[in-house]
This record gives sequence, C-alpha cells and structure tokens, in this order.
Amino acid sequence: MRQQTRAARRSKYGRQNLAALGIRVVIIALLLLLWEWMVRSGRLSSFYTSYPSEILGDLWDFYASGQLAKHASITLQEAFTGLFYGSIIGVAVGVLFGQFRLLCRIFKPIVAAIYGIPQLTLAPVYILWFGIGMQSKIFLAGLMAFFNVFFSTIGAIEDMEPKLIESANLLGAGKFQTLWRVVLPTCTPWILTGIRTAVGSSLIGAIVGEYMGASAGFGWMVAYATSYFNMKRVMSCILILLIIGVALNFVLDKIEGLLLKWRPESALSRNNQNLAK
Amino acid sequence: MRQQTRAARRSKYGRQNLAALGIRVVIIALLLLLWEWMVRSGRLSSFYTSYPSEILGDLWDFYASGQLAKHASITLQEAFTGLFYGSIIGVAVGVLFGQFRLLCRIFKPIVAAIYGIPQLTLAPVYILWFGIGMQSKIFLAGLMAFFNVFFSTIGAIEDMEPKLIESANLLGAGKFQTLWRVVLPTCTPWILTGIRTAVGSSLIGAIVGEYMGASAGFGWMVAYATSYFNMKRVMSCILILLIIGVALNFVLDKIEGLLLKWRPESALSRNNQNLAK
Amino acid sequence: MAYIALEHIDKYYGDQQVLRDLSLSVEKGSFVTLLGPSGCGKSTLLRCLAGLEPISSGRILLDGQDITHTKPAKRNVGMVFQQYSLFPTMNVYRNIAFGLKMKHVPREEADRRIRDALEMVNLQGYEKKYPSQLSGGEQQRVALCRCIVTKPKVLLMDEPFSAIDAKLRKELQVHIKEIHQELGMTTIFVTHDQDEAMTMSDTIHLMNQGIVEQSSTPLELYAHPRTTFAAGFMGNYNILDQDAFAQVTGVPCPHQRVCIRPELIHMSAAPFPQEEGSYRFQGEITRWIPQGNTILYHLQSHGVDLKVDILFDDGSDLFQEGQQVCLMIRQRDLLTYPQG
Amino acid sequence: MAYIALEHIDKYYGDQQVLRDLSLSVEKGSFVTLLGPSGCGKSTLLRCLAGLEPISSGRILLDGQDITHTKPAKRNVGMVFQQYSLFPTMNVYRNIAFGLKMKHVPREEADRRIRDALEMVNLQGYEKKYPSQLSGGEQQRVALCRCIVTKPKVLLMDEPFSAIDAKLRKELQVHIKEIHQELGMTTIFVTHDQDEAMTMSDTIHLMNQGIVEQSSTPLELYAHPRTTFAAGFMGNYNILDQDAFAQVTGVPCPHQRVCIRPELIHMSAAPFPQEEGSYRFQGEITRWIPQGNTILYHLQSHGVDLKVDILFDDGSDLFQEGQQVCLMIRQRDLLTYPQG
Repeated sequence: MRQQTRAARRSKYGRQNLAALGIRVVIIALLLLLWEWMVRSGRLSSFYTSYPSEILGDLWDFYASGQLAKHASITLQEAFTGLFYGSIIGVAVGVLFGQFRLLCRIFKPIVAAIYGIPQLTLAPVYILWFGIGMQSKIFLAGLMAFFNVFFSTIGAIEDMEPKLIESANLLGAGKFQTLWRVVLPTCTPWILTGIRTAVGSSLIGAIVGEYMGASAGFGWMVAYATSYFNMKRVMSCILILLIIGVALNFVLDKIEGLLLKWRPESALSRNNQNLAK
Repeated sequence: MRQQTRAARRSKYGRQNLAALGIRVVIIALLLLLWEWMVRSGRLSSFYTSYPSEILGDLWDFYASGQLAKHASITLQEAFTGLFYGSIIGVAVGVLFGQFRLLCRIFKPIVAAIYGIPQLTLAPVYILWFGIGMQSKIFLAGLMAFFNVFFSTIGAIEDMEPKLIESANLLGAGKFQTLWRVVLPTCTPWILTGIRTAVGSSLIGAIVGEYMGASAGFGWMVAYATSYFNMKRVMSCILILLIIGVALNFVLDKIEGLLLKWRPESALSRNNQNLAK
Repeated sequence: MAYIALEHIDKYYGDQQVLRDLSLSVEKGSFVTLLGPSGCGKSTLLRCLAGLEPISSGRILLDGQDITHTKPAKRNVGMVFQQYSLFPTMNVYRNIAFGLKMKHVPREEADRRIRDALEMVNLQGYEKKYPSQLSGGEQQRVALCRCIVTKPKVLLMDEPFSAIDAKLRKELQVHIKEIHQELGMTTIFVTHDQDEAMTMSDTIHLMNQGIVEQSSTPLELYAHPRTTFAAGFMGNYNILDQDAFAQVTGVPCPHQRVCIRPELIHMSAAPFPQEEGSYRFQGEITRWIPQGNTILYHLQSHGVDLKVDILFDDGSDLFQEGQQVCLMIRQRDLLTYPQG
Repeated sequence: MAYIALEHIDKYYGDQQVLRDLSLSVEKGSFVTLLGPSGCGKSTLLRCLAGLEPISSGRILLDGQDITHTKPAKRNVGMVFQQYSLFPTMNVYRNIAFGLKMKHVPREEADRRIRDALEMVNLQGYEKKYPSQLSGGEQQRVALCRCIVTKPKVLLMDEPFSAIDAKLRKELQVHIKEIHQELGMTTIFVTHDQDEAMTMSDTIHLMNQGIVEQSSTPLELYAHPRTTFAAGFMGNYNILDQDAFAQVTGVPCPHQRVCIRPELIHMSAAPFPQEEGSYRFQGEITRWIPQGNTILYHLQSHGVDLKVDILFDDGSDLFQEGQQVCLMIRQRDLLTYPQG
C-alpha cells in the first residue's frame, strides 16, 4: 500500500515536472528573444555578447566548414584517452590500496596532498614536459580523471559494509574471489559516480591544456576567437560544449541504469551525482 | 562497553597512524634525495624538473625579493573575494530554491545545465568582458564557488529529514523561524562541505584566469616562468600552492570543528570531504 | 462532548484511498491507541490530526473548535515521532526549550518546566548533551519532554518505541503510562504491536484498511473481538470453521466460524467431569513452546491443529510431546461469527 | 564428546577484556542460545567461533578438529547476521548460489538445493528479485537459505530478528525452529531477548560480562535461576531482601535474598486455607496491566511492592485497583540466595 502511495505521488510529480518543463522552455525562449531584441535595437553591444541569430549562423558555418568536426574530435579524443587511462589506473590503485591497508595508510595522504595542488595550475609544466601536442592534454585530462576515480574507489571500499565481506569469507570465498565477485560489484555505483565526475574533469583538463599551448581543439578555438574578438564563434563553442555536456550526461545515465539494475531507486544517489559534478 | 572498545581501537589505530606517518616521512625524504642525486649525477636533466636544493634556493630569492608576497596576495585576494560573494549568493539562492519548490523545479535544471559547461573554458570570455585586471578573475572564482555552494545547499535542504521541519512546525515555529533555527543549522555541515570545495575551485578559477590574461599573480608567474623555461621558479610556485592547500585545509578543519560541535564523529563526513575536494 | 472528534474523514493519496469515512472521538485525559497492521492508515490518521497532511474531506474538532484547516503551528498539538526528530544542532536543553521559545514562555518559567520534565523522564543532568550522544531510548524521552513542556492539548505518539529494543521498550511503556497518569494529558498512541496496545491503553481503536474495526477497552477487545480480523490480530486465537469444529467436538456447529482463545481450552491428563454447556474431547500434543510465564502447546485433535496456553507455575504439570491429553471447552467461552 | 568445544577463551579488544576464560560445549544437532544483555560478549563469542575475530587465548574445537587458527573460509560454518548481509548486486538466486559456487557444487545439484531451500522458507518464485526489493523479513530468510544450502557444520545466527517487527519476529522464530527440526543442523543463536531464547532453545547459555552465568534448559533457567542476575534477567521475578521478606510474611528469613516468580504468588479475594510450608499475607492492588493472555498486578503488602501474574481466562476473576486481596506463597516455590 505504501508503495502504491509512492507511485501515486510519483505520477503527481510527473505531471508537475511536465508543467515545470513547459515553463522552463517558455522562460528560456523569452530570454533568447529579449537578448536578440536588445542587441538589434542597439541597447546591448553585439561586440561583447553577439546575439542568438548571429550565433546560429556562425554555428552553421563552423559545421559546414568541417572545422567543428576537426576541433571537436581532437578535444574529445584528448579528454577520453585521458579519461580511459586515468579511470583504469584510478580503479586499480584504489583497489590496491583497499586491499593492502598498510599501503593505504602510508600513501593515501601523499596522494591527497598532491591532489591538494590544483592540477590545472600545472598545465604549463605538462606542456613543457610533453610538448604542445595532444600528449600533454591527455596527461592532464588523465591526471584529473585519476584523482576523481581513485578517491571514489577507495572511499567506496572503505565505506563498504564489513558484513558483506565476512559473509563472502564464511561462504568459502578467498581474498581474490571476494574482491572480484563482491567488493567490486558493490562499489560500482560509487566508482561510476567518480567516472561521471571524471568525464567533466578530463574535458576541462583537455580544454585548459589547449588554452595553455596548442594549435587545434576547442580550447584553442575559444582562445583564438577571443583574441580576434570573434564573439559569435566563442558563443558557438560554448553552445556546443553545453550540448556535449547534456549528451554525455544522458549517455552516462543510460549506462548507469544498465549496470545498476540491482539498485533501489534512490533519490540520494541522484543528488550525490549532482553534488559531485 | 562497546564505546570503551571503540576507544581501545582508536588508540590502537592512533599508534599505527603514527607509524604510518613515520614511514611516509622517510619515503618522501628518500624520494627527494633520489631526485637531488639523479640530477646532480646527470642522470636527470635539471632543465625539465630542476632539483630540490635549487628550488629551495629560488624559494628564498622569491621570498626575499618581495615577489612572493606580492603575487600571492593578488591571487589569494582574487580567490577569496570570489569565494566570499560566490558563497553568499550560493547559499542565498539555494535557500530561496529550497523554500519555493516551484522556483526550484523550474530553474534548478537551468542552473545545472549552465554548470554543465565547464566554467573554466569561459575564462577567455570573462577576460574579454571584465578586462585583464582582478575583476575577471574574481568573477570566475566567484562563479566556480557559487556552483559548489549552491548545489551543496539545495542538496542538503532537499535531503533534510522532514520530521525535523514537522517537529518545528508542531512546536509553533513559523516558516521563517523554521528556516533560521532548524533548516539552516542542520544543513550547515553540507554547506561547509560545499564551501570547502569552493575554496579549491575559486583558487583554480583565479589561477587559470591569470593564465589567460594578467600581469601579476601566481598563475601569471607560473606561465611567465614556464615561457622562460625557469623550472626552479615553476617548482617554487607549485610548492607554495601545496603549502597553501594544506594550510587552508587545516584552517577549514578547525572552523568546522568549532561550528559543528553537535556532530557525531563520523568517518563518512571525512570521506565525503575527500571525495568532494 | 468529546474532546477530540474526527468526523467522516476521507483521505486520498493520488487515487489511493487510505482513510474511508472514518469517525472517531476521544475523551479528555484518556490514553487512546490506534492499533493495526502496517498500511492500515493509523499513522496517516495521526498526521491528519496534527495537520501535517490535509484531509480530503471531513472535519476535525479539538476542544470544541474546528481545526480542519488550522496550520500545525496553531493547533497546539504535540507529536513524538518514530525516531530522528530531535534537532541535531541543539543540545537537550535547547531542544526542549524550542517550543517554549516559540510560545514566548518567560525564561524562568521555561527553566522550571524543563527541569521538571527532565526529572519526570529521569534525564537530569543531560541538558548539555547533543542528540547524537544519546541512545535511541534517551532520544525518545527527550522528544517526549519537548512535547509535554509546551502543554499541548493532545499528545500524539507515532510508534515511538518501534526503533527501541524489547527490554527497554517495556520500561518505556510503563514510564509513559506513569507520566500520562501524572499529567492527565490526552494522548493518542499509534502502534502495530497488540501487546503494547493492551498494556498502555484506556481505549483501543483497531484499524484495518482505512476504517475502524472495533473500539473498546483492551480487555474487551481481547476477550470479545467483534470480527475475525480482530480475533486474528489480537491474540493467538484458534479460529475454526464449521467443519473443523464439528470434527473436534463431534457436535454440529450452528455458526459459520468459531473462535476460542488458547487459554480457554482446558487441558488435563485425566478426563474432565461432565458439565452443562461444555465440549469434551481428546488430543495429542505435537509441540510445546515455553513463553516465559506461560507454555504454548500445539495439539492435534481429530486432524485439526489447536493451540493451548497454560500458565507455567511450579513445573509439576508439564505435558510432553506425543502425550494424549483430555481437553474441555465451555460453550460460553466460544466467540461465534456468521462469516469471516 | 561435544561437537563444538570452546575451551578457556579469552578475548581482549585493546585493554578491554570481553571474554573471560570462557568454556562452553555444544552437542551435535542441538539448538543453543547465547543470551545476555548487550555488551556481555555474546556476539563476540559467535564471531570468534566463526573466525571473524581472533581469540587472545584458548582453543576452539569443531567436530573433533582444532579450528582455532583456521580461516573463516575453511571452517565450514554458516552465519546469519543482524541485517544487510545479502550481496546487493546479486539477485536471490545468485546470493544463495554463491556459497555453492565457491564450493564447486555442480550446477544441477545446486539448483536442486536452492529450490528446496527457498521452498523451506516459503520464498518460491523470488529467485529473480534483488535484496533491495525484499522486506527485512524476506532478506533474513534468504540469508538463512544462503547458509543452509552449503550444509555447514554449524549455523550461527547473530540476533537475526532484531531489525524485524514483533509480529513477524514470532512467525520467523517458529519457522527457524521448524527448519532446525527438519534439518537437525547444529545451531547457535545469539539474542538479548529472553522470550525469544525461551521459545527457541534446547539449551540457553546465559552470559554476563564475558562469562557464562548459567547453562541449562529454558524451563530450568526460568524456574531455577542460579544467581540473582539470572533471576532478574529471565523474568519479572520479585526479588526480596531479608528485611522485606520478614515485613511481608511476618516470619524472619534465613536467607540473604529471596526470589519468587510473579505467577507463583497465589491471589484470591477469600483467605487461603492453612497449609503446611506456606506463607499467607494480605496486599492492596495498586495497578493492573493486561498483557495478552495474562494480567500483571502490582501490589503493595506491608510497604513492599510485589508483582503477581494471573492467567486471564474468562474475565470473571478480575481484581480492581485499591482492592484488598489475600496472597499465598509456598515455601517450595521460593528461590534463595546467600547474597546478591
């Protein structure tokens, strides 16, 4: 009965959410119209902000010239390569530290201290070390991803219900079987949350790296357009980043849904993701 | 009895932690010595990494010349001004959204979408808008702080135990009194966690802003030193950032301890902080 | 006139009706329990009375005033929740003082009342502690103090002991009952535990699926449940249908369904003397379960399972598994129902 | 020879000794309960037996083998925890199959055992559900299945019902007991609830502060507690010191302390006949509390508080508050202790 009640509430919220969505769309549309009108009527200078129709036009040019695909693919490749290695190493080191407590007690504070240096501030150093090619950006993106995934993994392992591990032991599972069949699957949601955060971090890492020194990519394009006061191009880039962000989030939601079928519907997890991002 | 047991365990961990600390110090010292030796014996080029004794010497020059104080004060001023305004606005908007559910349902997704654009990628735009002075860095730092604090605040309000609010209402508290005396104090730990994260974010915001265009500050100093391949100065800056990070964390721990006397000792909160950072 | 009157309350969550045309009245100063299985609507009813949930239709009267649309803050009603309702940021003193501050009770008066209340629940000296430093039982006692210091017109308790272990729960039951007798505060208590309801209440309202099945004193409800739901919920009743009854007693049964409490089946090694209006039969003990001061015997008689309770006194009259015993039921002890 | 033997177990946490030179033996196939207040060391003992905690000194034998230093995975011991011990990422089937897979039981054999076990706990058709979709009671039944399918030498249960509400707990108690009788699996059950211990056990080991106070059958423990701690913990015993006993009965008492169970104080409106070896006296009823099938009366007699339990049968023999009643105690029902 309580569950039915909850279902009823959900459907009520569902309707309210739909209404909220409608209002949201209307508000955004009005703001865009206001922006367009302010610039066209001369109340706002297009130099600083450009305006919607001009941005749309530029977006088409950007796309049609093939520049969009080129820069986007470079930045995404940097970010995802970094994400890939950073996540794997992050999980591996996290699991290693989780299994060997002494290792963890000695080295975790060192890792935390290194993480205490804002990684992005080291971007110039990495460019010096790895050159202005993709390597330096991949390194930076990977490093940012590593920290996110590492701390999620070790945190999840440390917070794990000890009874689960004890149960597995009593049922005859050895150390490795317990890790593989019980610990890792149970920690998956938190690891995924870490990876989700890492997606954003590695993207930022790649773009900031491109600001510091590059000859292509989104970051380079923004910096380049800014230096020529080409505001419509800057806005196009921002719009594309926004779309990429929304799309990635959508994909991650789907992946999470597939991997975590066993999970109860939990408002908390959703909130955590928001906070973590 | 159980508590005494816990106390006993704690003292045991205390001893082990001390041992771990010792090992950690030894390991770090050995690594530093190895570094120094590798460079001095020519196995590692000082061009890319400098070496410990050279860095210490530069640190002294940096300090003695008054440059350290000058650049540090500029960067910290930018970061903290941004942090200050960003946090206040973040809490205020968070509380407003928490109190008016409709407002929240309409605008929270918009805020989340804007947050979906990596803010740092907008640094060039802000410099275009606000100039290469401190204003643009304060804006960027403030914006980064705002998002952290806003999401923590709204998350804490949404996750709050409804029974607390109902209890306050039944005891005769009106909407404002409930907010001021119950909701805000109860949410303080999460808001503080947000602010803690925001300290780091705003520092990154200020420094990355300085990379993009500035004539002073730590970020400028790193970029400048890098462009002249002055590796010992870059390393000095990194070392100082590390020290600032550790010091800020220490201060924040103390503040939290003072404000949250009512809180149970909770391993979880500590983990969250680590994750969030 | 009733102190609290709930009149024709309907309550829906979405399409789900949780209270169905429910009417109920409570006398001033009495200790009333809403008892029922989970999902029966008892907590919802309490929340409606407190104003925490709006009702879909009906009327609520408290002390002669219509409070149907009054805000919770103005109802002057105290509530103790299941758990976690203390303000975690305030120490015990400030938790209890909260309601008094909201009602602008002068400082000295407040101090006095808080001292008295803490003494009443044996928590003197706890003023400076924070909720996180208290056990579950202590927290609930503080929550009780926080309510009673504001002298509400009615004290509502929503399964306040459900998170507390059995031993302590019994102590708190006695404690709450004593405080009720001392203060004479009208109290409505929600529980799903019939023993708890029996122990504490002046009146029990037994609820099921959004309606009140029976309202009566604990003994009356226990001895004379008016429906088979009540019989099944209240005790360990033996519920026999027509056929089973005829099989056991060898006498045809004029009723659809017959209930008898396990302590009203008399059991002996020797045959019972003939007696007007009684059924005598035999059975075999299949299991016996010691339950503190009573022993519960499971028996089989002519293929029907029966339960019999015997007070465990000096241990001389214990029966063993497999033993054949003589049984006797008095007709006047039978509860009969047309159907169930 | 005992199936399980714990010999001179000491266990320290830091400087804190939680088990003190404790020895205990368990017969094969029996249902044994470790009963005691929280902090008495009963759960620690269970965890030591499972190998989840090392012991500081002593020896543990299982089925003739010394397992003191054997790893948990090799002990062939099953354990049901308080709660939250199911693997959340696995559905019911895979949870139960886990132990079988670890022991390389062939697929078909495993399927059969899982089916049988689920049938035993009435959870047929639950194979595909995840733990988060189950109620607390269902989760515990699955946890039980997960243990019994691996056919452990001993089944350990650490307060498995403490998170489950009263009504369901009683059903599960009966259920577990039936499963025990069916499988004959040696079982050690930990609880702080003396009613639960009484209902379920063949033998109860009553623990206090790291030692075993008394080991005996439930009825023996209830009827003849060997210490006042046992008397106080097991029932509602009236515990009277020398002076109080003399005040009540008018006869000097040869013992330091006397205990009597509330159901062994006989109460009547009319005076009892003279009887060899009995004490007769009067008292006034101060309160009565219905407790399901019994009624607990609080009385005062010559300034001493007493508790008396009467089986509540047909409701004809109820006494009222303030009523003067006659009381009788038989000397043979008294338990006497040199000191406290």
